[in-house]
Amino acid sequence: MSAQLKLNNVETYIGQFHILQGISFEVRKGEVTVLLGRNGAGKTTTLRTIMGLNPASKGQVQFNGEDIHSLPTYQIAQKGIGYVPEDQGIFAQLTVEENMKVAMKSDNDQTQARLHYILDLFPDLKTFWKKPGGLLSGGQKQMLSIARAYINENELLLIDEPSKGLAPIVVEKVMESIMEMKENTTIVLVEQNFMMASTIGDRFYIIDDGKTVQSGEMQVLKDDQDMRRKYLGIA
Amino acid sequence: MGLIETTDLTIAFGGHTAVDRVSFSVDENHFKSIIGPNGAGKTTFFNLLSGQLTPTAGKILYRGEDITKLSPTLRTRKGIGRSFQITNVFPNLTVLENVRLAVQSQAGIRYQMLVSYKKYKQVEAKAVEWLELVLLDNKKETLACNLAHGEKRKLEIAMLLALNTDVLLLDEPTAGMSLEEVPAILEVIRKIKETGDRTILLIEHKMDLIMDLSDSIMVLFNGSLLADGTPEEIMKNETVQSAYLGGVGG
Amino acid sequence: MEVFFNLALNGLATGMLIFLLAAGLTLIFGLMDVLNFAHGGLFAWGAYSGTWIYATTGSFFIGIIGAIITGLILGMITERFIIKPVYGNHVQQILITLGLMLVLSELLKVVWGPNQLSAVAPSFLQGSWEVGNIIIIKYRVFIILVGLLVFLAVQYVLKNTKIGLVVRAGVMNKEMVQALGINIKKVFMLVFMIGAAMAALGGVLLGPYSGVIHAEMGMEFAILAFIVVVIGGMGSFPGSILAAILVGLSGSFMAYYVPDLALAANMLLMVVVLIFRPQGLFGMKG
Amino acid sequence: SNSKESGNESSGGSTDKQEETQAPIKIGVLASQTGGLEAYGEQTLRGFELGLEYATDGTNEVAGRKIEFVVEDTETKPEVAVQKATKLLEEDEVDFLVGSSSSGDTLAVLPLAEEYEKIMIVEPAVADSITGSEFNRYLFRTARNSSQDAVAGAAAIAADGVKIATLAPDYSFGRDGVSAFKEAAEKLGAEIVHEEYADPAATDFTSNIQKVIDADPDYLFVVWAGANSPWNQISDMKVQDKGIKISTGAPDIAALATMQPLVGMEGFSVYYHDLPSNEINDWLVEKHKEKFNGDVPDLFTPGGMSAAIAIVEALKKTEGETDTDQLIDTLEGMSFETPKGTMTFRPEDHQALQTLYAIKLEEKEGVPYPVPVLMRELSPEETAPPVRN
Amino acid sequence: MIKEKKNLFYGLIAVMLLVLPFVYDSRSMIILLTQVFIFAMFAMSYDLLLGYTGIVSFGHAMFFGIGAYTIGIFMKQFEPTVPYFLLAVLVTVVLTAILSYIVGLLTLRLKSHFYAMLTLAFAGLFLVLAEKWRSLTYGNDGFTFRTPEVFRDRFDFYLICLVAMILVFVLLTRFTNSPLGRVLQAIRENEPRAESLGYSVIQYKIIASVVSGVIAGLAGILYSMSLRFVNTSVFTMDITLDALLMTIIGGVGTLVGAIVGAGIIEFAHHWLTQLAKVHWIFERWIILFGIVYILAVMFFPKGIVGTLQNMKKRKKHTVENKDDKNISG
Ligand SMILES: Nc1ncnc2c1ncn2[C@@H]1O[C@H](COP(=O)(O)OP(=O)(O)OP(=O)(O)O)[C@@H](O)[C@H]1O
Ligand SMILES: Nc1ncnc2c1ncn2[C@@H]1O[C@H](COP(=O)(O)OP(=O)(O)OP(=O)(O)O)[C@@H](O)[C@H]1O
Ligand SMILES: [Mg+2]
Ligand SMILES: [Mg+2]
Repeated sequence: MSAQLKLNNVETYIGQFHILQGISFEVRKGEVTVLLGRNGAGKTTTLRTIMGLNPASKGQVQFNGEDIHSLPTYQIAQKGIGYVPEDQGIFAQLTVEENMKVAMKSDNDQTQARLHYILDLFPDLKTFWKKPGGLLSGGQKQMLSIARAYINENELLLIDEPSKGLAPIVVEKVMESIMEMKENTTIVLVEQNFMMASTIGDRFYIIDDGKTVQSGEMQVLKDDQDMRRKYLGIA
Repeated sequence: MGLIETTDLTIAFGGHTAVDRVSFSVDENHFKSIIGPNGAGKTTFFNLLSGQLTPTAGKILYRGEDITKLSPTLRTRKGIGRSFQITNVFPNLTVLENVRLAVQSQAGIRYQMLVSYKKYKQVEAKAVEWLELVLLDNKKETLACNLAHGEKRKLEIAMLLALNTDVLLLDEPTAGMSLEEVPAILEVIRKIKETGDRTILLIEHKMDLIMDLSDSIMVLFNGSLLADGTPEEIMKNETVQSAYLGGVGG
Repeated sequence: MEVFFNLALNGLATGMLIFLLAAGLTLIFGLMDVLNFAHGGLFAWGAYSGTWIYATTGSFFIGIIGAIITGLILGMITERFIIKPVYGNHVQQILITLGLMLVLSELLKVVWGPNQLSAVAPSFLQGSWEVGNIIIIKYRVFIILVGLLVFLAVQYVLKNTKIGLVVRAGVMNKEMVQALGINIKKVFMLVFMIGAAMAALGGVLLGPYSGVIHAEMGMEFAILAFIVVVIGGMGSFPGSILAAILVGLSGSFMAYYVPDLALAANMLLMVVVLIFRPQGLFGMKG
Repeated sequence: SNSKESGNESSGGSTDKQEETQAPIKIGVLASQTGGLEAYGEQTLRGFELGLEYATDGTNEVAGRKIEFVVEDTETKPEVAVQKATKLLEEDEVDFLVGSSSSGDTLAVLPLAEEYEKIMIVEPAVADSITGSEFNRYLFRTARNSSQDAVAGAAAIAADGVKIATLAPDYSFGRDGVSAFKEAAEKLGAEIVHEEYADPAATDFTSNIQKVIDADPDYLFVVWAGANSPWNQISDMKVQDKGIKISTGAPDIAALATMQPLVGMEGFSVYYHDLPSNEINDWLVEKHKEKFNGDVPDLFTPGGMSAAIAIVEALKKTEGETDTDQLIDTLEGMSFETPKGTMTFRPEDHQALQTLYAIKLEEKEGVPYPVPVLMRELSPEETAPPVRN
Repeated sequence: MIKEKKNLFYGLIAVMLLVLPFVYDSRSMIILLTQVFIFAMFAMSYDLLLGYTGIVSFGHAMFFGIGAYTIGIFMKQFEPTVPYFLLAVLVTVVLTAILSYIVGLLTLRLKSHFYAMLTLAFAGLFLVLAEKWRSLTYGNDGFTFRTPEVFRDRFDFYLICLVAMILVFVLLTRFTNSPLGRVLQAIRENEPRAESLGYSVIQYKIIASVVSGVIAGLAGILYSMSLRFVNTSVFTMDITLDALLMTIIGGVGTLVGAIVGAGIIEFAHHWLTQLAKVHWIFERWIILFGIVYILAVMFFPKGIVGTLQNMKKRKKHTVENKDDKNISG
């Protein structure tokens, strides 16, 4: 399988701060790749760099073999990349419905089918369909954010800590949905919930101090207690 | 009599009753966790306790006194402090300044207007101490808005701890915090409780973490109180198992 | 009774005129959250260019089109060079758009001289009908119709397209909208251009209403437009048309029944509305 | 170094006559060169320059002394006016001040004239209070004041038994104008049946006009200034069709263009280049056209010219002496010829009594605006306002 | 150490300004500087609201105007003597304090834009009042008045204004750096959070509002005393906008910025009008003035002082970062 997304020695500055100092990884089509690392390691910044929100100043970001690191964000998104940001990015004054509408690229049967699927996955969204997004509970916002990324047919999804604030049973549902989607959609996942990460992840990369320091099949990490302790602080 | 008691506490937004006739009581120096599905009304319940919202019906007693109508400000001063689920800091102030403001309030320095704030050395020292405790002292001079998500969560906790209130309401303090730091932070919270006669209410979705921390767990469901008991009792509850934990939590 | 009708009709017309001025601002301030103090400048440019084109071509219609095109062009330039760097920062918006306002109204004098210019309605809109003692001024009926037309058109576009949503979403979280594959910069520019064109349309229509246009007209009316947008509940078109009509009617009736307070009519109206409905007439709470 | 010293002494105002007569006389002119009153400022300045040329026969000299003038822009802001006036008095050390376009600016500058004991020729500010409650002995006004306008307005229409309603903007200018008009009109036997004041910033004057119609007067006398004019609406409301005749002061040419609906109206004028017939005016019109590519002088051009003439005439009388007290003595009661005929500074309040014109607005071939046509001249005596200082 | 350097610098400038009239005898410069000082005070009072508390007001002119009219009316209707002057100051303080208290209370109810527009309305009502209460105010033409002997000399008045400005600056610097001042900044950043830290936000806003209103009133007094004239223009939007622009150009939330801004606007204005006489091209100098605003935002997005401070911080930061690296590496 070829690499669908490839980061090659990416460096990113935010203002004068040198945040990413050499990130390299490959994401294979149809796999779930998990980015791990401590708080402040640069995981979120990596996703934002891919999306062009914090453009890379050095290195390459390639999507389907094409350089995308100098494109504006909306063009990157149009290439079929969906994004669930860490802070959910809900449009607070828009209703749940309007939040979804802004995201929808088309309104055909396929989209409607996806919408059905999503509303079955997160019934809460249906209940509060006409409610301003800002008034949702923390977990409901997280659901809405995921839903917005699911509504379009994307080749690649970047998901930043989806399990954050979700009840265990919902986490389970999200995991299931990701597994279901894997066939058509490649996924890059940032996750602190190791249970979740290790269950659905195919490979992992560990980021530390703005650099990718370890990588491999998920099974490797599951087996290697030392590595877990060293980079993730867990046994 | 409990330290905080509510009777039939209710709040409705339009047609939606987010907290529905909840009566509960928590004793001094008790550690109670609150769980429940998303949208069950946990955060709203905290908002009622801390005064961000006023209930449509019901009463809140704190140390026997009716505080239902008090402002958040006064409740904090009386000793009910809280942290927020959605990080809620002063974005363009430094991390240190964020915590310093909390210490300053705790020290009762409110209306001094002609002395430099730097004269209050002990306030700043105390703030640094708190930052060290939550492992954030290396980011003292960073503006709060430039923190990574997990770091903001720590700042949020530091600000609450710095208030040094008798009651701590913690709303998912560890959401998004890195694996290695969650236990450390919870340990800090536990220590605080033990050394300082604190009463703690904690909202969490990470069952494994709260099982051994909590003296009791209460479950909210669709706004109402479903169960309240020891961790073991709660784990045995069927509804909790099927509607909240699913297959994972156990 | 006739007096009542006369006052009501003219108040309504004035209200519609004010709505035309405020419509562009509702779009720019209400949806895009840009405090555009140069709105009055765009408005004055519409008035001058439209009146001038009308005078040279002899066609009122071409004059109006000309004003709209002027508005679109100025809107594009303004958005591109002045507004774009300051999205999301009110304080900077105030400073930079006030600078632009000075430039725009002073440039008017360079092009058309410092004197006021007279502006007349085309002959088919001049004069008035008299029904009993009720006087119906043709041009005002025209204004009411145009006002309604603009209102309906904007409502239709906002209701039936995503553009309103996208703009509002873009203001709340620009990054996220882009991450959803929308070129928000283009959308903002488009909306700003339309807002500017609406200002220009208001300007060119104001001319024959009062008979005169002058370089200082911008600031005077911009404040009125701000009042309307705010008491309407920011960003709400039904709100601003209602607020505009209220301003028109209250001005008209107060000048007749309580002339001593006429000077304060707008301010009093604003105070009353904001005290009883702090979020504006159609504003959402919180 | 010797000569330099003596130069210094002479400017201190002492002995060396030879030196002193050669030092130029300086005049500071304050006018609005930017902002809303820019057009008025321009008129004054053109008039002033031509006035100097005329009065000195093109030599720009009087009694052997050169005349220099410095123009400053008040921007129609009192604080700027004060700054600029101080600069003129302090740095340019002017002997006279002239100005300014707005009454507010002028009022703000008056105390400086007193403080520095310099003559100020007020032109074209119109507020009564300048020569009334705020009067000081250093100011002389070549401009007409509100009361003169009012008296002229009254003279044009008021008579025994005539019922008049007034419409004016609701601020000092309008209020002053109407109260002066009322006094004058009632003296002539007319009755003021209604006073209407409108928000000057309003777009809609329907209510005000409606009230005037309700009062059913013979005449509607309008005191107006500023761009937001009510003429269109007066005509749309068919006021004239209801048998109410309109009267007002004819404004400058730009504003006349907006008065198309009022053709046929009888009122008064301060100046229109056709109205006076005298040599100075002929000279002014001709020179003005020559100098400003065909433009004719406008409302306040002769005022600017008169101010210059007044100064030069006074200096001729003092033989170039700029001693303030001597100048005051000279100016008080002085009569001088202007484009508007003979003006006289009344000794009591230093207001120049002057000719105004009863006119009728008529269409004229080849002129794109209604033209004020002379009905009769209102003599300086006839339009003399009450003394109020 | 850095702070000492800064204080030394400010002190030096203050001394220079104090001796200036004794060495450089140009009255129009003195008058210009007097204006700068007065507007600097006014702008600083505005900065306290905008920069430190995060309140946008479009009606700050009303406090300025109250001061300006109070002194005018006292000097005109009574006697231009020092006791009456003091009485006028007292009345101004009381009036502006009461009014700003009420306005401060309203911030409780109204959110940003709505609050700004309401203050605009209030100022507008005062403008109408000044227009209509003609027996006292003489309508929009305004009136001249005399001031007590001690204020008549322009050099003395210059010094009085300078000292007043320095006092206000020192006072407000203290004020904003006090624990209370820090809370104001917290309120600017996140009002509900400040509340839940145990600060009663509304009281702080009222305090800021009152301090700011009173200072604006005092600036108004000096303003109309410098002109010995007052008219309705003191209540207009233009006055508020002046304060706003000065604050923004100098740098919001810095206090010195307000002074720098006042200086820049007044001097730019002065020079540009002078320029108008040099060549007819510059007759439309207002265009240049407008361009100054635009360029200010482009090149000094945080205001002049703000941007300079940022640059300094950045330097410091990069140095620190390097140190960091060295230690870890
Ligand atoms: N706007 C910014 N300005 C300056 N520094 C920033 C900014 N945003 C992030 N940083 C810094 O960049 C580093 C990486 O941040 P990032 O958000 O990518 O971390 P993360 O790995 O996602 O952490 P977390 O697990 O807490 O979400 C952090 O040290 C953070 O302080
Ligand atoms: N201000 C409000 N207006 C309307 N509805 C609200 C408001 N605040 C909360 N709600 C609704 O009340 C319900 C309870 O919300 P709450 O935030 O208390 O949930 P929660 O238990 O904290 O959930 P989570 O675990 O997802 O954080 C939700 O459905 C939410 O949409
Ligand atoms: Mg992150
Ligand atoms: Mg919650």
